[in-house]
Amino acid sequence: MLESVLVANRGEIALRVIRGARELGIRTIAVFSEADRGSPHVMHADEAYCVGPARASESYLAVDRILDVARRSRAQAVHPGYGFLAERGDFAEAVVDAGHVFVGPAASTIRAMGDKTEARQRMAAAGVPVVPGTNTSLGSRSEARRAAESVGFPVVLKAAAGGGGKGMRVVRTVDEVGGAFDAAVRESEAAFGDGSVYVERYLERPRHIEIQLFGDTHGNVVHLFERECSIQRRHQKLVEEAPSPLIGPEERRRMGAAAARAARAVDYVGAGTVEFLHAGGEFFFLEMNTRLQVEHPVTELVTGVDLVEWQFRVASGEPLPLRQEEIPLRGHALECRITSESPFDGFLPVTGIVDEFVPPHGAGVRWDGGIARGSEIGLHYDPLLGKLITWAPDRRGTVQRMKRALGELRIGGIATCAPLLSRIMDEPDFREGRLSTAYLTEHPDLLDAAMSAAEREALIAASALLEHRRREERAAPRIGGGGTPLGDWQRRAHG
Amino acid sequence: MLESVLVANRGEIALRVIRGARELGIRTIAVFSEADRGSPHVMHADEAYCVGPARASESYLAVDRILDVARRSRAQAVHPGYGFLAERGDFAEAVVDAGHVFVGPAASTIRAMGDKTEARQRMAAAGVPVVPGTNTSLGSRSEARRAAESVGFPVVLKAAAGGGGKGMRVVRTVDEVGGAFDAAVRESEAAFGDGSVYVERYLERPRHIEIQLFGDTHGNVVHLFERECSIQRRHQKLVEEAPSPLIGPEERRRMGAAAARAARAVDYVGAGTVEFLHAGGEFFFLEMNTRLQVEHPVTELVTGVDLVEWQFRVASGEPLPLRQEEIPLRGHALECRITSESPFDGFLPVTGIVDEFVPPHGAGVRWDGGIARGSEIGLHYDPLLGKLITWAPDRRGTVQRMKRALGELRIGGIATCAPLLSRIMDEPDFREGRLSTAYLTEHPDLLDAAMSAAEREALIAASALLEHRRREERAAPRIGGGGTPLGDWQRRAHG
Amino acid sequence: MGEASMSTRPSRYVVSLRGEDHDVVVEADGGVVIDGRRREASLVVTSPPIGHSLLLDGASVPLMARDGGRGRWEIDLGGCSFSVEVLDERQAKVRALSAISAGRTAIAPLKAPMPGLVVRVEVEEGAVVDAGETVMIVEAMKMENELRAPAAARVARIQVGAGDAVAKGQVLVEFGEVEAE
Amino acid sequence: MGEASMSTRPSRYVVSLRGEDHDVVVEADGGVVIDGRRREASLVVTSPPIGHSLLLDGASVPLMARDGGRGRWEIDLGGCSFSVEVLDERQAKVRALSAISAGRTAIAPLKAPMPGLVVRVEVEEGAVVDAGETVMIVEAMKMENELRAPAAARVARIQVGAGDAVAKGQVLVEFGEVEAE
Repeated sequence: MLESVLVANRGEIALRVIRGARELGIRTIAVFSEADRGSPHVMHADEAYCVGPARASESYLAVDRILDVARRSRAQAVHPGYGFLAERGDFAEAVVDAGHVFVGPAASTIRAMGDKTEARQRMAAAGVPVVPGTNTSLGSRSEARRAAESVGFPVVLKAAAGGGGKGMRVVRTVDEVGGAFDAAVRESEAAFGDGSVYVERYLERPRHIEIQLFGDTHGNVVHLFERECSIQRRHQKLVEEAPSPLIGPEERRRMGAAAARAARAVDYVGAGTVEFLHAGGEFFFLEMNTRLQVEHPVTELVTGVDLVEWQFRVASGEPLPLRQEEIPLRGHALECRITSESPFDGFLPVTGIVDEFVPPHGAGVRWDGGIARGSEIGLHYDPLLGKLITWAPDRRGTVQRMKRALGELRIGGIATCAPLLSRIMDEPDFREGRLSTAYLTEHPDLLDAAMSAAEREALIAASALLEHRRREERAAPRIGGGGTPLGDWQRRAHG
Repeated sequence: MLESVLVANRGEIALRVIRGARELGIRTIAVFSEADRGSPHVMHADEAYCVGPARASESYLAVDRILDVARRSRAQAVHPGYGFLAERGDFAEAVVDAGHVFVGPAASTIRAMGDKTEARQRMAAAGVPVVPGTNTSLGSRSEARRAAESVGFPVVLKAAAGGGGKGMRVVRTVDEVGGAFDAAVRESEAAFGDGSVYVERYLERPRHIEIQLFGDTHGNVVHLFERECSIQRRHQKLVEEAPSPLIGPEERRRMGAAAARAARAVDYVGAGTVEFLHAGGEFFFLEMNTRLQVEHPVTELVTGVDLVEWQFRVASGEPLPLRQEEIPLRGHALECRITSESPFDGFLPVTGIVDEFVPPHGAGVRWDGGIARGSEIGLHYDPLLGKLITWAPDRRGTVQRMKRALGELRIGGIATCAPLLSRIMDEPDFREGRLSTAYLTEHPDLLDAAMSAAEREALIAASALLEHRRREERAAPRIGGGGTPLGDWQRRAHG
Repeated sequence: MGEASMSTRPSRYVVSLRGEDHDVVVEADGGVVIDGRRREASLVVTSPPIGHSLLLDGASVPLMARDGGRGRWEIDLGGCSFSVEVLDERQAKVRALSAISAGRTAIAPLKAPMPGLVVRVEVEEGAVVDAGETVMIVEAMKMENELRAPAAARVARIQVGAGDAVAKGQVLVEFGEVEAE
Repeated sequence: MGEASMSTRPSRYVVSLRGEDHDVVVEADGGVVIDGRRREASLVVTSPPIGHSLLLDGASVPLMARDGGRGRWEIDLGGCSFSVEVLDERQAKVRALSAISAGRTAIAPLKAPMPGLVVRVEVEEGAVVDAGETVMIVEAMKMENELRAPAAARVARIQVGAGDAVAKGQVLVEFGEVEAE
């Protein structure tokens, strides 16, 4: 087993990796930007070193600074998490060239899959069905128009270097292509430093289903079943689950086999995910992500496999702990992403200080988070505050449990998407598993800010009592033995 | 399914039951003493009503007041949790007489098993092996002396109404019997209002192994395998796990069958546990607990069964959801009890205000707690603050995970037994599964307060920096744009 | 965790929530009368400074409360944040009088909901926009966000241009009434 | 979450922990010199008011700190609570002088570690007890707790008897030196 690892990331995924490493007895080394000095991932690691200012390009994306910390801290391995440098072939190469183990696939694999157009070519060659579209990037508005017309509307423009919905635009008529092309190139350049864009047939109301894969250095490849990620906003996943509520054993087997074929075609080592779009009874290769996914916990809960542990085992040269037929699939798991976005205000990102934080607990509930009371949420990084994951023997129980857990979650000072998620858990289509990527568009009522009569009454009563108490205290400060509960508490705690 | 339930308890078990009920759509009604007005169980329930002052006899044990709330709030059912009224036959009877459903076995079953001497008689009659000893309670010092001599030293004196180590005394010579008898009677009277005491052969270094049982109103009885609870202090469980590291499939089957036989002998309905002492390859009936156990979560994690859900299903008249052969046993689970006791100071109970609370999270970690930041820990109730439970595919991984999780747990203002538990996770005998109820006595080094060189250095550096900062701030208050991080935060959060 | 200490005399307040006023009497014995309807109420601090527990006729409501000064309270309930204003009878009368003299209310200007970079302005000064029409694109967190008109309005003044960095709360566009035709 | 602001001049302190004194210099640039050994140090508040993060030559130490006044700090680390005293050079000299004049320290009296009920007193005034010998049984939380002698001592005065209710911190037994024989 590895002796030490530098985790080149922040937030919930840095914590996830640190926790996994610590359980294997691996010394953990965190890096942080100046904005993250007090962040939970710094506090959870054995060691932590600053790699630069808040701006990611000068810290979490600064390869030289990160490698310098790896050298000084004698880190045997480097784990990239997801995002930031996780899918940059050059980084993986530099890590290995500097004498460290890279916890992930070979640089060449990352490069091949990172270029979405090359990935489409390789998958088609391996016999995996791909969505109709261009397999090369587009040079101009007019080229984009021609390609879109030959694929047939509606189409979607996508960043070749992309992922996570950035640099993506759906286009329904030829007139919109030019503007959408410009926007996609601009967003793609800003997000990935690469403006290459390609076009694909846009599938109406598809389901987003992905297969978790694992390969080792001994030539073994297994899949760990599917995840259903159809509930999205702005092409970003919001709710994920395993297994998919609409896939039967036979289709599960076929998609798993296709994904494993894709992995073998690129000699895959480590954790990876093949994303499929599923529409009209067919599934099409969308992309392969050569790292851990945000939503990996739902797979962990239904299989009992710790994917981060497996990553470290494979990186240590061990064979995969289980064969395909030994991997169980038990019960149902659901994940909700808790982001600092205001769902009733067009998902506008929100900033501020977390002035209270009470995560949910209890049977079948897992919280993978990256915040604490006192955390400052800025605009430098992703809005993902944490992930709430539930498990139960069946989907109905899992949804009920998620609803209960969302009700317990308290994050003060920052608006989050949790109230929307809570409504989704009650919505009949979701409860029955009638999912598609168009779900939120088709349920606009979920996005209306509303207040129940009971909430209104509670707010009125609470504010009147608060103001009344404040005035009483101002009128007679610290008289008698009482004091306010607050004052009393502070005196006892700090006096 | 039931429509509503009053939870006649407090702390972590009230929360556990409320969470389970809520996931089934059952309206939850909490009761609280004046000392618990701000407690988490009050905040998690749909409704909450005060039942009296802090003293349990005037609130959580006040049957009339609790039944009055049940009537006023139109509670269909009453769940007793564990402790307090959970094993009082009179309470179960009063609940049913008042027209509510009692979530637990019949009053007659509770009474039969609550009298430990009667339980011994019934078990012996059902062919379940019992520890040699008296099957009736002792009337005097001299009777105790005679009984002890006939059983053979060492013996243990036990409260007939008892449980949880209260009113229990180990005696090794005839001279000690008198004093121990007086102490056991006194403690037993204080704890249970009943000074009946009996004597049993004291098994040296036994293991404490118990079987989880479930019965329904349709005559079905299943067992959900064993829990190993050998790590104890003062005869109170500290660490529990499932499965037992030293029981093989054959012995598991035999103990399960004996426990199920015991349950059928008393027409058992609901959740129950048969406790066995295991020594020298034999096992002996110790007692039957006619309610949910503190340590029920380890069983939930290895079987995937939600025991509170099953309690509500059985109370609603449904049959058990699974047959014996359908109940899986997967992986390994461990529970550590986090109590407000100072382990390096003879487990002295500690009081105060919880001024910081950060529970652990992540893969395979569950926290069942009853505290929040701001909670006041007094001496009126049990010192159990919460339970930390971990799961992994094997025991080694579960122990490593527990060690990691204990390291994350931060409870400020109250000394807890967590540092001792952390040491136990590292101790070779524990890691190898060499457990017995004498474990702590045999590892006195675990109870020595020690400080590592790194801790010493951190304390010195931190305190010097804190004092330095305090002096700097006093010298130049609020000058410049900076302010302390604390002051800055408070301004932003409240300004 | 003691009960908030209440005086022995009842007090009357006007509570404003989402544009509606409510008459509230806080009684000395733990009762709160809202628009004439009495409730048993108990409010305590649980996790200082902002964590509170409210019991209203037995119904348990966990909430977080921050004092915004001058009778304004910011309360988080069920994952959402609400602004509530509490005035006593005298203050409420003063406010009612000044509202009458001020006449009809103006349309609120468009402010930046977060720091970001103006990508594009979609309207020109003098244009008439519908409620919900996109006015400006602002990039933040590497995503483009569409900012929309709060109501049907005339674009009176545009204060920023493409490429400008904007601070949270900065006024971007001022609106005027749409004249009847 | 800014760094604790440090002045530009180094300061020297004497830090007492579990009866041992340490010489500490806090440097202006983030260094801390402990008994002559220099460490890079950074301490910030993470969760106000008591949650802190310390980095010491890169090693990450989460801790909770409470100001006990007059240079005393109560710090929770690794689940245990520690009392530390920080004096400047002048204060440390004054303390050293007064300690010499006071002569050898007395044996601390036995205090009630929690509120409870005295069940039984196991010793009599004038008796000599060994360190760790049971002196008294106090019931709390329905359990009997044995309170033990902090050191070998002579029982000078017993202040409570069986059946007495005692408050936390209340002195139960005072000790004197054991005379050499």
